[in-house]
Amino acid sequence: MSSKLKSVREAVEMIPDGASILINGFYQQGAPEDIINEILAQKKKDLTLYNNDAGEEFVGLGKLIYAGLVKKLVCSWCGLNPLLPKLVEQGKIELELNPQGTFVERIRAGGYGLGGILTPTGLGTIVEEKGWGKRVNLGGKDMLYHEPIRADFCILEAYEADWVGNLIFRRTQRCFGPAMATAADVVIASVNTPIQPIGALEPDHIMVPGQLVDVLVQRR
Amino acid sequence: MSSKLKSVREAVEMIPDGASILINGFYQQGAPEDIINEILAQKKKDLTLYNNDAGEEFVGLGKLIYAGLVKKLVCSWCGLNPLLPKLVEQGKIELELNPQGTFVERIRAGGYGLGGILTPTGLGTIVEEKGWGKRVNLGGKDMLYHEPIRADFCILEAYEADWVGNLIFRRTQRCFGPAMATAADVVIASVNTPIQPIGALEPDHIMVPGQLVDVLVQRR
Amino acid sequence: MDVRELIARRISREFKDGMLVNLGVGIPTLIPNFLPPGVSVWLESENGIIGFNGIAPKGEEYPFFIDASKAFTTIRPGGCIIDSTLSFGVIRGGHLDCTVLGALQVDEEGNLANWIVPGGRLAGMGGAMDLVTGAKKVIIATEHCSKDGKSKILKKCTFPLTGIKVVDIIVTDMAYIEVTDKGLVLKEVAPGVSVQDVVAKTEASLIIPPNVPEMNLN
Amino acid sequence: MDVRELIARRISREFKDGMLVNLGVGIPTLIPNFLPPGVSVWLESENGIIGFNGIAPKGEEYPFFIDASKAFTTIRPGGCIIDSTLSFGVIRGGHLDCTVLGALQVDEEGNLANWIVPGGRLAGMGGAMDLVTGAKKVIIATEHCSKDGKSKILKKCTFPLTGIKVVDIIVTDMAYIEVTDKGLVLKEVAPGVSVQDVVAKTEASLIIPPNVPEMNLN
Repeated sequence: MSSKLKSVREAVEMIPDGASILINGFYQQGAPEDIINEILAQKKKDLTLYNNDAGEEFVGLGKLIYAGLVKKLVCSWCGLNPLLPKLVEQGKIELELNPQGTFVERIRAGGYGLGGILTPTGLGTIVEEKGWGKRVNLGGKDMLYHEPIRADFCILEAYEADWVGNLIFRRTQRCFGPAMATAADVVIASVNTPIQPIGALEPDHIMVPGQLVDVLVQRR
Repeated sequence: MSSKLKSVREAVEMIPDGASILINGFYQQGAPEDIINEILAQKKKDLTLYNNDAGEEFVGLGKLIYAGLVKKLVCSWCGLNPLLPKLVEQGKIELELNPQGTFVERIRAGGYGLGGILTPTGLGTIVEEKGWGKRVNLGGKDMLYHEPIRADFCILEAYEADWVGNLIFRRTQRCFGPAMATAADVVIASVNTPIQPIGALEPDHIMVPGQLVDVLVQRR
Repeated sequence: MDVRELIARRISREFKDGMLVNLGVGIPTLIPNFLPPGVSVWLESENGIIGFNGIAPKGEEYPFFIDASKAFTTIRPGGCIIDSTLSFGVIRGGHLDCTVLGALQVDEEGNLANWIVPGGRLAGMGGAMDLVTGAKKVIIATEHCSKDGKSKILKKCTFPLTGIKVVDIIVTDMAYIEVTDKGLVLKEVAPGVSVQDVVAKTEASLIIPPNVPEMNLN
Repeated sequence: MDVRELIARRISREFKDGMLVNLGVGIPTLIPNFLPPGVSVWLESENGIIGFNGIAPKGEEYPFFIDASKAFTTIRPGGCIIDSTLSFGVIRGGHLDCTVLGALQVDEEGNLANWIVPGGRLAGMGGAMDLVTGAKKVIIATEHCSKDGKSKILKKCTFPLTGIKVVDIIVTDMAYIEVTDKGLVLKEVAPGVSVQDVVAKTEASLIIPPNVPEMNLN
């Protein structure tokens, strides 16, 4: 088995302009700040990003938005990024808002090979009005249908990993990580602690199977 | 907080005739043999059961089927229960077969408040022919729509628990447990090891939040 | 008594020991301070905590542990961590006994608008739409009128909605109102407030039972 | 060479180091015995194991650890346990590099029937429908003909289907056949078997390239 370890520079060099990227994180937690900084440094352009929020001017994916690198963002909340609404008004960025539960379930559906999701959340709201979700009647109930989400890349932070790529998160670092890691062609994990020998992690405690993880970056 | 601990007799006394029950287990693993034996002893009738398989004559829910206590069974496989096909032929039991991935995903949808599932699995097969799944075209793709599954009760085995009801499984005991525990009005767990003080379990390792668990039975 | 404390105190009386609840920002976060002796609830945080325990003491912040308001937090013994899919499974699947949220507007049908003011700054709905759709009981904690004195309890919401027919209870600095199939029922008034005061300050029609007691805040 | 070993040996040459694979009962379970040096694969078991390690040695059976064939098993260092939702997420979501399954019938369109004989004993499809729908590569390991000498490779399956247009490769004791948009292509023959032999024993039409080499089994 060849090593999955790359430098953060090498890892980000894999990402082309125009890529779609799932970024774990609730605020900055779970988000790989080192990878985001490198995307900024390498000026990757025309990105489509999926993240729960929109970061802040100097925090998380907010930096990429402020730098004009983002073409489209799907998120549930953007209250700490005052520039975003202006960019939306100016037509410089496309914004799709998803209820948070819808957002994560769509990503999981993409990763789990399901044909989309059916949820009562958002019926009769902007989610339906804007056509982000489509009203269907199945099983005698009105629901919103949303297509699954898949992306070219997923970037996330993990507390522990082994050389297989198995990941373990700590506390609320977990959030969207287990779902997102299933839904991208290439999964890049930035690992907080030294990568461990194969067999060091308890099999019952692993939160993302290493077979789903393509690249490990050792966090400094 | 009042105690969730009951004897297996008390726990099973909560289950009325005609109840629907999710039973964890892949073969007998993860299945609470003590609770199943007590259901047999108390002769609960007209049960609707959801389990991956159909047990065997002297193993798991097979015992309930052989005793004539089961009205309907939804499962993915019944190869070790030779009586079941005969009962189906005689019209004494209703059998619905679901692909295993469809089966667990429907249960999760029930527990997670989703409107059902959309899967490519089973298109053009008996699953569609029998009307167990319904062909729909959404997002430009043909899929099978299945309604969510919820039940009155869920019974399962867990390796560890605390007095809150938090559960931890070991190895393949886990299987359908985390999904099933979300999808029933009353969740009863039979616990292999002595129930632990509150705070004894590591919060990152808990696999079913105790707030979803109603009754703990101490396995003897 | 401070208006916010009054509302939080009244709502705290709705909680039973062991409930799993999600509290929105603002007034709802005050509620745990006023729970009666012997009543403790499990606080759920959308980012995947069951049983979070308020803000972490200075110096004890753990870098991988925040609540949904971005504050470093701690966990109560017996609490657990879940991922976002299960967090919203718990919310949407009816496992949450109660959610308490603020409102911009709420109306006679139990419709709620609480995530955006038309022309106001765009923020997104976050988890609010799932919470009001899925929780067993949706309680609105709000001042009865907006800062410019207009009733927040309307015949029909005019702002973009968070959910349709989702609200069960509205608790304000003036009244405790129940949403029923027949309309809004005035169940209690705040101390020193008359039924007439409430009616005068409410745009929505209110059903007034023969006896409308004063809120019990103890 | 034993027929079953021949089929398993040929299929083992399809595996690359580090692949995640799911092997059905029967012939497929023999494949790991024949992997070339330096090639090891992660075996997935539907009940939630990635990296199971064959049957547990006598006396080392752990009561909470079986594979999908009900045998007590162990885990390879670096393996992990997942629940059934993720197990089938991995399967259906295209994360499985390959699945190898037996067949009752397989046809020119890549349709597969492998879960029930009409009038035969009812068993259920288990995880097979998800496996053939989701795996990146579906390889059928089967004897070329049934016990009564009839071809299992047909113009059109007549038994209840497991999946529609799902099969990529068919490996039998006579041939290695690829399923393409244009039909079944005979890519290799077993040692000592001629192209004519294969055609004679196959009901389906076969596309025969100018050069059909013998299987490499080493």
